[in-house]
Amino acid sequence: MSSVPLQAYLIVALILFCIGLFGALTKRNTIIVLICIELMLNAVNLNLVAFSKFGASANITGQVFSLFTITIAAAEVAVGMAILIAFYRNKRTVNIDEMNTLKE
Amino acid sequence: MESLNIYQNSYLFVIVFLFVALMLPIVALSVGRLLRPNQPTEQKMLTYESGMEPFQDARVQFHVRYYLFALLFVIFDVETVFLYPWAVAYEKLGVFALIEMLIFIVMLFLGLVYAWKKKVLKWR
Amino acid sequence: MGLLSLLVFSPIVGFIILFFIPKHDMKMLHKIALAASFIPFLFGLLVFILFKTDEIPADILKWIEFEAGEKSFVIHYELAVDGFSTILIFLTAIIMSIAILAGSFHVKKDIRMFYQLMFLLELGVLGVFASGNLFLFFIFFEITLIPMFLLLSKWGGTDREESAFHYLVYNGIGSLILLVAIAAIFVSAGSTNFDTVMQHFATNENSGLALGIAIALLLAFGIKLPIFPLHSWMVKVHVDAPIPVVIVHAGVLLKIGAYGLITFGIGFFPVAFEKLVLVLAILGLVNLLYGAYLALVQKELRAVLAYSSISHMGIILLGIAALNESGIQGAIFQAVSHGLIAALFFLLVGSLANRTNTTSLKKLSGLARLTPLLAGFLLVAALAGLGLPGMSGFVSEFMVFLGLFEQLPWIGVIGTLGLVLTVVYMLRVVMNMTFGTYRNMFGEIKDLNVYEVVPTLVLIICIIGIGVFPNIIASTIQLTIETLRLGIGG
Amino acid sequence: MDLKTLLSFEWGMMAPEFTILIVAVILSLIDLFGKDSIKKYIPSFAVAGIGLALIFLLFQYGHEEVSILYDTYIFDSFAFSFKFILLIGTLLIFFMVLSKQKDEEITDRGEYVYLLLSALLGTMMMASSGDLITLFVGLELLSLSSYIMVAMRKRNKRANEGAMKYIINGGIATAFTLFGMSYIYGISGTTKLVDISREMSSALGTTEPIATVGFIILFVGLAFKISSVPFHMWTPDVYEGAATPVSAFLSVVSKAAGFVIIIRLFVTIFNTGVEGNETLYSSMIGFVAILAILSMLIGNIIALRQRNMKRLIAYSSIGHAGYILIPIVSLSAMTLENVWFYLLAYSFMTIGAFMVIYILEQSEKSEDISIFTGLFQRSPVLAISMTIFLLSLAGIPGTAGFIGKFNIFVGAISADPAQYILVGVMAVATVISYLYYFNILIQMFIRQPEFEGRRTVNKMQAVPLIACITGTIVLGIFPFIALNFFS
Amino acid sequence: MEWLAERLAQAPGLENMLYFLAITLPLLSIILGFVTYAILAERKVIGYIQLRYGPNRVGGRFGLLQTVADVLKLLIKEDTRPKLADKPLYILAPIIAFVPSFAILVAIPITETLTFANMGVGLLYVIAVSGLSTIGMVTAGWASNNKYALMGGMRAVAQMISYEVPLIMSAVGVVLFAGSLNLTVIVEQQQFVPYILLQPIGFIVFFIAATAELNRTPFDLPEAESELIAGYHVEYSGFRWAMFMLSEYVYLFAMSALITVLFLGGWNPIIGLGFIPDVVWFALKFSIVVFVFMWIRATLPRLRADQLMEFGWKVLLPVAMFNIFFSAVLKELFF
Repeated sequence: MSSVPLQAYLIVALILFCIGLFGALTKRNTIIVLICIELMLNAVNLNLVAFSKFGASANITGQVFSLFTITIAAAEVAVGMAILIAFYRNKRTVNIDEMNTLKE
Repeated sequence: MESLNIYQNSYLFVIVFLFVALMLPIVALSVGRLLRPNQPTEQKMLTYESGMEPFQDARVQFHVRYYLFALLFVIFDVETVFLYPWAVAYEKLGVFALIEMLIFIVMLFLGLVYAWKKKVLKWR
Repeated sequence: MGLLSLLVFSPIVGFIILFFIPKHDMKMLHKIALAASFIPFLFGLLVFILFKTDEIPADILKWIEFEAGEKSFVIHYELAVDGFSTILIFLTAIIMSIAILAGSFHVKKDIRMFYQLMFLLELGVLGVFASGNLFLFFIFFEITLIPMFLLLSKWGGTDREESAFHYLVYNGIGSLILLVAIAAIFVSAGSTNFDTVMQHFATNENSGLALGIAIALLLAFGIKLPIFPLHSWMVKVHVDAPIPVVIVHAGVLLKIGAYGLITFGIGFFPVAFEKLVLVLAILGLVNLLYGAYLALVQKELRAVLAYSSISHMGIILLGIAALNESGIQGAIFQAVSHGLIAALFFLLVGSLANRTNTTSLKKLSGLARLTPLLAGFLLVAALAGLGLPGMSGFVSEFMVFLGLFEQLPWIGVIGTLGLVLTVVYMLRVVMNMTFGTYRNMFGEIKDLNVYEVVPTLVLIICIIGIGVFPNIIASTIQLTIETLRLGIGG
Repeated sequence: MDLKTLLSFEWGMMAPEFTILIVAVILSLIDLFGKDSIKKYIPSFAVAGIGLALIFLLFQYGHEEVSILYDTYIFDSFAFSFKFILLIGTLLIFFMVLSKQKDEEITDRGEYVYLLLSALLGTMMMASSGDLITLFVGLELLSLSSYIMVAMRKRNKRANEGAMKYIINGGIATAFTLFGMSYIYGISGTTKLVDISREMSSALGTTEPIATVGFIILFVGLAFKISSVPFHMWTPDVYEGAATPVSAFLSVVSKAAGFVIIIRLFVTIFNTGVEGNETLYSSMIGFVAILAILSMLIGNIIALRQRNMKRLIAYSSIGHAGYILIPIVSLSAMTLENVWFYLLAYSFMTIGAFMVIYILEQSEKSEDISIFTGLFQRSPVLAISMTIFLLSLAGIPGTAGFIGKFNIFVGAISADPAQYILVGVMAVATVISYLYYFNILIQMFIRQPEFEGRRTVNKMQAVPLIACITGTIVLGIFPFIALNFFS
Repeated sequence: MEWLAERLAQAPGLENMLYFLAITLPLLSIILGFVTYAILAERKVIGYIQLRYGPNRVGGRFGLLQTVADVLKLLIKEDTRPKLADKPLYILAPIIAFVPSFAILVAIPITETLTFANMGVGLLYVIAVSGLSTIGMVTAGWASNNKYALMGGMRAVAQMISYEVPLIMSAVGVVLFAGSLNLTVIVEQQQFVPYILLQPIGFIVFFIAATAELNRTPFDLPEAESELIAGYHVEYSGFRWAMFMLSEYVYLFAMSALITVLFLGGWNPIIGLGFIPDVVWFALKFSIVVFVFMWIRATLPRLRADQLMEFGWKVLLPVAMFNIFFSAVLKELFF
């Protein structure tokens, strides 16, 4: 069980980030979009922790940063959900395609 | 080196536990398949509704209070993320950490009071 | 506060006083506006006379300062005049008063706002001619944009909004090119003062930058002048704008282009302009011939005059292209003279249109029978326009071609063709209108009244005065020409 | 850290921030427990709080550079001057909020106020933080508060929709920002800006590709905040959906904060190189320049087609973001000054324009451009104020907008190398913008009114209007006041 | 058990994995045995408290084989699945519910040597993983496509997340005193004084919250027979249902063990009684906790839904917050 190189973590994080971005841009259901954004933020966490552990100059700061990221991600989801509820109350849908009242 | 081994072994152990925990239901259910009868009828497959004929879709809209509590949970649960590192490192940090965390907890409490006052905590 | 500041900001008086006049009291508004328009006129006259006797002190105040590292850029609030601008200021003052007088015949709705905008316009134009640095020049240059836009879009003809936007886009592009050029000059010279800039570019040989700025200036002022491919807005304005606005526009605003080209273009970048001489000459030629040709085939009187303006501007360009003393002198003369002639023409066309409700050349003929005075004045204007000796137009054209033959004889030869064309279209239009067969289409119409005759006469006197005593102007602009000639090296 | 080091810090430098924080907390308590008679005054208290913070800030004028909490909080002239804009902008927006006594749509007036305050706190933290983490926390404090403020009109479908789009786009942008930050952290091993810039200045070697990727991703995330093309999609929808003061806040304070963070990060981190070496920033400048060009052109061109006033201003604000990017591209000694001045001018004129729209929107119940028809007859005061703001936005001399534009021109041309292309594009974009700004002038002065009756401006509405007009004109005629203040 | 510690110190590899498997399987049977007899014990205890006999037919006087018979019955019972149910989720739900409750056990140190995973973040692991079992319940409720099930599932989620917050917060006090998240270290710190004495408030909050987390009376609303038939697992039958039951009791085991470790000093003997082996001490304390849980179940009535939620947020959470602050001050002043 040799230790995993830094690059592997970075690549996994990058893949996660891209999956999240893809989902956030293409999915119809707003909740799934919010989850995809979470995925992107978690990719960041992975990056931070990987750098913090295996980076060129490893130190604890990355982990602290990731704590903040987690918290703020949670707050973002909370606000997102709240807005989604308000939206749902008015329009009875969570579908992103229905957001078309505002036109160019 | 030893501590690293313990560290890695611990997680190996976790994997083993997860594996066993997964296998138990699978094995039990597979074995059970050989033992138990299987004669599904229309009536048996009907959704249970206290003996009445089921009506309407069961997937009713959840009451909004569930979401409110979910939001509260998300916020408070995550804020505790800060409490654990603080508690672990408290001895090394001293008075400053105490004051800082005091402010933090007061803010957190204010948030709770806010929710309380806005009648979010009421199970309506 | 110096004399020049008083001059430039004197139209504000009219602007403010008009606020206190009730909106619907038309007569009162006319009177007050006319009276107020004499304030800048008097100041203009004072400046003109004082300039003859002694130098007018520039108004200078430190205004803006940029600190950029080791460099520090300072912009002053400074007003200063030279000969050329003195004449243009005086011209502006005269034409403005006439335009405001004409307003009382031609403007029917929202008169108060109309006059106020006219005063704002006057402020801008006076500021343009009196500014002592490029920055201030630009500010006033832009200030003319807004009242013109509103005047066009509110009181104009049928396509007024479209014309207004045409005006806005073309002049907007021009002014922004100018702004970029000014910024470049500013960065390079560290100041926008005319003399400083001139000296800076005379000593510092950065030919690439100078050429670039020169082209930018040519574009910016070329739109204003206008030069051939950039002229379409000007025709629209001349056709659609209300008569007083056209008078100001053709009489004064177009001259900003000439003023800019001569003072900044040749003044600051003589060397760069020498490289552009051929371009300028060809453009001028195209303007002259193309304008004259189109004027020949127009069916609308106002369109004819619009193209004739383009044609006349070609003469200015040719004068600049000559790049020698008499050429530039001719160009300046042409600027002044065209201002007077165009104002005269449009004043008369306005009176005509008021009476006949049309400016279509097909319908207008034989007016001499009905309105002899109007027809007579129109003939005078046409003669002035085609450059009859003894009138201002002749002097300018003569000097331009004198300069041109010296430098670019072939261009001069072709250019004379344009003069011939001018004679043809001017006479075609006016002769038919005045002495053509009389058809009783308009019923009883009165001849010019005294309020129309007086300004007409003033303009005609000026035109003939310059024609007979060109020295009135020549002596004033002597110093300007000297300075410019130093730069050209001729 | 013991008490002694703790007390050795100059906490006084954080007085403005503390003021805002304390006021926000107190107001939230008042909102929770106060009687209705006191609650009425919450916005006024907030104004007083911001005023106090502004006074504290002004006391720090000319104070030497200080950094406390181990470089996490920096006070320098940059922070000072941008905080000034942030406070002034928010103050004006509070006057806007105050001008409408009763709001049918926003029932939670208390939240509205202290969310604005917390957003302001976030921006101020961003202005003077010297650490990626606090920078990020400040950014999110701003973002989260803004999301909620946009959604404040709960029953309004457009508001819900705008807020939803905002949070989705904002979330993605946050993720981008963080991803970029994580790479920067990975390369430099620290989150302190000072240390990062030191690390970045040494030869990057093999990590240069990662630094480049980090730079681009980070910039993409932040470009969202200043709504630069192609990350502008949310802007018109959100501005239209949000209550007008919130739109004004987003377009002024939030955008200013975006520029603050961009300057802090990019100019300090990436622009320090070894002597004679090309810095990462200067090699990436083309990327930023393209964003600036696209923003200027697309923002202004799409604005031509808008009939909804808030959308129109939204697109115009995209264009203005492009203008402000120019000094950032053409780095020179004047960059900061230009950005600062333009933002200050921009805040006066944009808030003013929003204020006029706000007043008309209340009386006509519409946001269509037709609310301006015949305004000069119905309310000359409003028409003339709007004219001033529009002329300033268009950059006509005599107004602050012109001086701002001229500064940018001068800065871009005096930069090395001179950015003639950017300047040219900016000139073209400005001409395009003339079309829609002057179209509003035509509506006001030429067209016949589509709405009946005269419109008056009451005292509370006059306050922000007068303030904005004064700001626009004074900065236009006496720009040296602000310029001297800056330097 | 010394060899386990040695094994843990060796380099990880496939060999180790097999060893671990060899330990895990007996543990699993122990757990299953515990569940079997815990159910029986619960029935007996409640019976005696309520002056009944409880099961006494199968397996002698004490009904020792009663649960075994029940399990056998469940194994051969027909497995029905509603037609409208969401098939994959329906099948997955019991597994999701069971896996985390079993996976918690890995982190709990039973004695100094009988420690499976000696993780630095043991407590965090326990708390994080235990939160996952909620997902199993809500999945079951959703997948059944039954109104009662759905409501039961939702209630279960609402309740469990509400009480998770005070649960986590009350544990902060312990972490504060121990200065570590490692459960072994926490136990070692309690060599002389168990934390129940230093953290009485924390203990009470933790205990109440744990009761709610376990969905046990008085917090058993998700499975309230009289209101919701049986809550989220109403549609389940046969061994699938048994999995839910199993996970509930395994979770009970885990929680009791955790309480033992955090507050009761784990394997540490009462001073002076060190001659009794560690395992016995642990078992003893553990049994007491389990008994108390049963006792409470037998004694208290069920709460109303609104009382339940408001108690969690308005009483437990503020108290837990206060406890953190109080503990911090205490620690600052006296330690």
